[in-house]
Amino acid sequence: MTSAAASGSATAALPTRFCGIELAHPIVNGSGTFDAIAAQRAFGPALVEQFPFAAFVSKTVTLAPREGNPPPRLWELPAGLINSIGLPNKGLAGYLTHDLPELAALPVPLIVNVMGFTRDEVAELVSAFAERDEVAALELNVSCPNVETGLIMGADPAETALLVERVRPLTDKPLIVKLTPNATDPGAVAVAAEAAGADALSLINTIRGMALDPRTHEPWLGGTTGGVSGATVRAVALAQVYDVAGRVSIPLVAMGGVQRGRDADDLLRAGATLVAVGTESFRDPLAGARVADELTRIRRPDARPGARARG
Amino acid sequence: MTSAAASGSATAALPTRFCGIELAHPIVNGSGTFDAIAAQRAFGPALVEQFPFAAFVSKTVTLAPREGNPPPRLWELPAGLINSIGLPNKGLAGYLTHDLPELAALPVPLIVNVMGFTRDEVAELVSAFAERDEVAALELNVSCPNVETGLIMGADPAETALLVERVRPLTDKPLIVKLTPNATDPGAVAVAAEAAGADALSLINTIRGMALDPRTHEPWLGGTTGGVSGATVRAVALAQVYDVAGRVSIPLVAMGGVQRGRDADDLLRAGATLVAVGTESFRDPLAGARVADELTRIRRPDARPGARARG
Amino acid sequence: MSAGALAVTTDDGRRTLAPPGRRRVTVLARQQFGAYAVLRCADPGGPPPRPGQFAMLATAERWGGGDGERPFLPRAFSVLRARPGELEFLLEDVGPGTARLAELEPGDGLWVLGPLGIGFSVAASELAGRRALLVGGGVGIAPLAILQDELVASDAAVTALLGFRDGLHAAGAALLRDARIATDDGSAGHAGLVTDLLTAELDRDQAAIVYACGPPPMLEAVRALCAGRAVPAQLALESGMACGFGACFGCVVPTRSGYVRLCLDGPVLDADRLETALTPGAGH
Amino acid sequence: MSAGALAVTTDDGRRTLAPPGRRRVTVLARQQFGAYAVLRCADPGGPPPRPGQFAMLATAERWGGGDGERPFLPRAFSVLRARPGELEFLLEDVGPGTARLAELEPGDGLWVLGPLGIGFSVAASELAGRRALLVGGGVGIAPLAILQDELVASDAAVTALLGFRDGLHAAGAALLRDARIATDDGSAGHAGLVTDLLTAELDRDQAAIVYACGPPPMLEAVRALCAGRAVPAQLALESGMACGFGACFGCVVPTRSGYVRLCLDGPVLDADRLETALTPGAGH
Ligand SMILES: Cc1cc2nc3c(=O)[nH]c(=O)nc-3n(C[C@H](O)[C@H](O)[C@H](O)COP(=O)(O)OP(=O)(O)OC[C@H]3O[C@@H](n4cnc5c(N)ncnc54)[C@H](O)[C@@H]3O)c2cc1C
Ligand SMILES: Cc1cc2nc3c(=O)[nH]c(=O)nc-3n(C[C@H](O)[C@H](O)[C@H](O)COP(=O)(O)OP(=O)(O)OC[C@H]3O[C@@H](n4cnc5c(N)ncnc54)[C@H](O)[C@@H]3O)c2cc1C
Ligand SMILES: Cc1cc2nc3c(=O)[nH]c(=O)nc-3n(C[C@H](O)[C@H](O)[C@H](O)COP(=O)(O)O)c2cc1C
Ligand SMILES: Cc1cc2nc3c(=O)[nH]c(=O)nc-3n(C[C@H](O)[C@H](O)[C@H](O)COP(=O)(O)O)c2cc1C
Ligand code: FES
Ligand code: FES
Repeated sequence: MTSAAASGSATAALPTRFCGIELAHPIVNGSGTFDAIAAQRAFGPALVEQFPFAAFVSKTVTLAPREGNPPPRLWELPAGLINSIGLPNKGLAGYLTHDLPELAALPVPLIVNVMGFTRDEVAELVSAFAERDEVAALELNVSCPNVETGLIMGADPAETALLVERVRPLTDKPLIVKLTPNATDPGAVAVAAEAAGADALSLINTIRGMALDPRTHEPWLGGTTGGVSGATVRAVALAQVYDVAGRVSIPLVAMGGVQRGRDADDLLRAGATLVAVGTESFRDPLAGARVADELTRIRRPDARPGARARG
Repeated sequence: MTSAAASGSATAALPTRFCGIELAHPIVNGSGTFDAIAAQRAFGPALVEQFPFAAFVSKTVTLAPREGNPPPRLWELPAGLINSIGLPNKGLAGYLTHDLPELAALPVPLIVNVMGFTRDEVAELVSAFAERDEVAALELNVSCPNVETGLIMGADPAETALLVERVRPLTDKPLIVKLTPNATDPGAVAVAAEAAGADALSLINTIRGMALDPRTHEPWLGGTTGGVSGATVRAVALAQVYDVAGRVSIPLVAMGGVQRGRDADDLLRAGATLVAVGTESFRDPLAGARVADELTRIRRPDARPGARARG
Repeated sequence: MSAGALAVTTDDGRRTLAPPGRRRVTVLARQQFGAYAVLRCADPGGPPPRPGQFAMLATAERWGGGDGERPFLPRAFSVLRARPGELEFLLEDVGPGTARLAELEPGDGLWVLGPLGIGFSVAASELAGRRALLVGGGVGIAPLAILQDELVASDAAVTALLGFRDGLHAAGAALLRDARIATDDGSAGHAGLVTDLLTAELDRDQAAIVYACGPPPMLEAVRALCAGRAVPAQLALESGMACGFGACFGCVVPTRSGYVRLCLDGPVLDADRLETALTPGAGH
Repeated sequence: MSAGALAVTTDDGRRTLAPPGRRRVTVLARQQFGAYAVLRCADPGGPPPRPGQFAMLATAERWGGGDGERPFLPRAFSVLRARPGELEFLLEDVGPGTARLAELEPGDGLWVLGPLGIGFSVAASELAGRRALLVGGGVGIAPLAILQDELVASDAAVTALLGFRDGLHAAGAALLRDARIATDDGSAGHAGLVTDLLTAELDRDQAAIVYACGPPPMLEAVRALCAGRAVPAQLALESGMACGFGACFGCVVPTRSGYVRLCLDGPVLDADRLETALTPGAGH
């Protein structure tokens, strides 16, 4: 066991460049798995002083506000979690007014994750953030249906290409397309996104899963099905990252079940540039810093004297 | 913990009809996870006397013999397994000569699983078994590419429909189409298979996954990637079975991570008619009988006196 | 990490801020009270929690660890009692997480993240001449113990009414002072529901403020009872939590103004914010 | 399940059939031999294994159980020794499965499936005037102990040559009789490889049959040495196994006639069936 808190010293030991953004290390958060504003309510300014990630990715923003799915929203698995959160958020206007100023004050670059149910909606979101200097990059969450075509945008290479082509001219900021693992061939979607002008790709989002209430035998989750994350998806994430890395040349943000430095190391070796920590932050709010610290020891064993002998 | 061996008495307590075949209970094996001939070499005639499944599904047969993938072929996960076995088998001729007579002697109906790399190959396999009285039903493993189109047959509704339409006229035996979970919409494939004449569907096959050698950081498996099975896929399997059950009216053989009677019960409640045990048989060769026994106690608590008070 | 001696409170004194890292503390003692276990652990430098706040707990060993089985996520527990440098929690074994925690022995390691959430309001303006009625059900008595300590220290008038399933559980009543008891099976105290005791108390004198924690049906009965008589009530709710600090949006409960994250805006909610205290997926 | 007193052997007497159910046995003793642990367990009615056969083991508690972490699958272990109603296994802690097994205490439960696989051939025709040279490396000495017992009981001439990393491991040599030892670091016996001892033995007299078990490089050296001198050799190999009874096709090793499932057609293979004993993914 490593000590609970990451020491600041190690986290600067793996400087990383991603789409022109300089980061102290390659560990960021998965969208929707860390709320930096809520965390400041719980932890106060100490959270900012010990901020665990090299960049902050905010929860998916949609055009209109969303309440999210009815509870229960969580089901624990042997080494993971199913969630049916349903993307609750204040909507674009609410985000710009309430969240953006607070998130812009974080000590790390801000990546805003957006999702729309039509290409026009996504375009409106991208345009809105294009002019905001506080935003370092945009991530497109394409794990949702296009209500016009009925297709899951990110499961279909052609849909993804049309979407990226539509929004690419609207901003100079790096565009990260977040792939869904619930697709026949995420590699083909990746290739299409790259060709259409994406600057980077992130993967994996959660895998569709479900549980029954042990008493009623009805679906447990308010949203009926949900998304599986955590250690239990790690092997699937690694396979998809390895495959996509072999088919595109833009950088990848890899995630799925990262708990320790060596999980991050595996994803980097499979071809990723950044690694995101998601579910593990629920178990340990400073997991991002711990993973960065463990990774530094794996990658640069001599970076700190005595680091190997347990820091 | 229940006792190691399933008592024969309980296993007859849940008679099940599947595509016109009468079974003693709803528990069968997953193709490729039990070799009844090898098991007789290890266990002798006792294996047949205590045969753990209500029907036997044989490992995928291809037209030509296959050696399978180079080792290593296995990687253990927290609650599961990645395999890259690569469908080793004696080929159709070898199967008919060597395996079929032995498997026909089992005390339960025989379901033969076949796979081809073109529609003609599948047709040839189906035709060959169509005339064999020893075979109760055929299962089509469509988790492989059609070498002519490059598409994974079972990931694409149109491909699946063309395949089933091609082979449907060749046999009166029940045709089970085994879906792949590595598809954008297994439910759409299910609907296409039903429309094209499938009598039943089975799901899920393994989910693509991967591991790196902890020492060399190269892919561990001889086949680079493999298929994830076991408890770790249970939530994903349940979601797909629930979804498919809501979209077709033909019976389903459900599998994925079944370890206990209540896992089987969940899949039956999600809409399946049969449940297959795969990876769990590796941990306990009589797992099929144990699951059937546990299921009987859940479903018919009064079937045996004192069953509830731990049999 | 050092939690620092100077604790900062926010949310009108109802929240003590937590250090952002989980800390590994040492179990000092485990004591059994009938069906319940009390874990006492050393928390040197840990900030003093407000009554009603909770912590996310996980054992340091055999809690899923790197590649874990269930329990995988930490579990939420109300602070039962806090002394400088020490924390106490009350557990009932209802599943894999509580079972594992209930196995801990003195000297074992425990991960603690907390104190979290917003606790009870005991502002003088709130009490304002009213006596405090503490209504607890089962393991829900936990946050009432630390609340009673605080109210007694400030010389407020307090009455504790506690309900339990049976005599084995009623042993938990020893954790509060002078508690009046109801049991479902009549094996101790009043035979019936704790809300019978509450009704009698309110019938006697409505000048009261109710602080309640317990299973959803009990909380809902308390809510309805107090609403009907315009008695102010604060309810400590439960819901399934993955993180405890607002990260996952998993713990929401419906209020009159929409879903709120119980770990962030609760677990104590003013009763009049709720249409019902029967929240889906909570309680056992 | 009762395993039955009448054991049936097949494969020219090299395989005792296993009962098809795994059976829960009780650990009687755990004894440490330097770096190795020996587990002795009661196996009433269990069929007597042939030397070289193995069993799939898993602890009854905390082995993944219903919803498990690693270890998830059972692990393969050669039978070290068998007495009526008892089995012994030799373990070296190299990972989560062996670590968990090495924690077992007398009275603990153990799942056993076996005996499995094809053991050594000790047919008179095979020995035919040759002396038996038992060549073991590290934990690979396990199947040689039961083999030596059998050969000694039939009055065959036997010499045991055992190689270890260091003195701590060389303590395992006490499990065989009159073993000659080599250690990598020279801390016990010959300083060097066990194949040095084998070379010297064969130089002295080639009328021998070699039975070997150990890490792949050692087995490969033995294979090459014996092949060069036309000395018959039987090698007990290792590979990653999920099931142990031919169900998964995961344990294959390449032979001159293609892949064979080591759990079904091995683990003992005639050396001349192999191009090399260096099989991918095996050994540590
Ligand atoms: C703010 C707060 C304070 C609390 N304070 C206390 C306290 O002081 N003392 C105390 O004993 N308890 C307290 N609890 C409750 C405690 O957190 C739960 O009892 C505990 O989480 C149960 O964990 P478990 O692993 O033992 O049981 P679980 O298996 O998690 O079962 C508990 C309930 O969760 C549901 N469930 C079952 N399986 C799953 C699954 N796989 N995934 C998700 N849900 C499932 C069921 O409804 C079940 O009844 C508190 C809860 C909250 C939110
Ligand atoms: C026929 C046979 C007989 C044997 N007899 C004995 C015996 O008598 N005594 C004895 O001590 N051992 C014996 N072994 C070896 C023993 O089975 C292994 O040492 C054991 O399986 C290791 O399990 P583990 O969990 O401790 O280690 P593991 O973690 O399984 O590590 C063992 C090796 O497996 C690989 N590995 C690492 N992680 C994984 C993973 N996630 N999935 C798959 N592979 C991984 C690595 O190469 C590692 O070195 C025998 C093996 C066989 C096949
Ligand atoms: C509770 C929860 C909420 C999530 N919300 C979002 C979201 O709003 N937008 C998004 O793109 N991904 C979301 N994700 C997916 C994660 O960012 C990440 O892709 C996934 O969880 C895999 O990583 P992990 O295994 O480390 O959690 C969410 C995941 C979880 C567990
Ligand atoms: C080692 C192994 C080999 C398999 N071989 C086949 C096969 O030959 N044909 C097939 O259709 N499915 C095959 N499968 C898939 C299983 O039949 C089953 O669909 C899958 O393992 C999910 O069930 P489980 O989690 O219970 O194992 C194989 C699975 C495993 C683990
Ligand atoms: S428990 Fe995660 S937001 Fe409340
Ligand atoms: S271990 Fe499964 S076939 Fe050999």
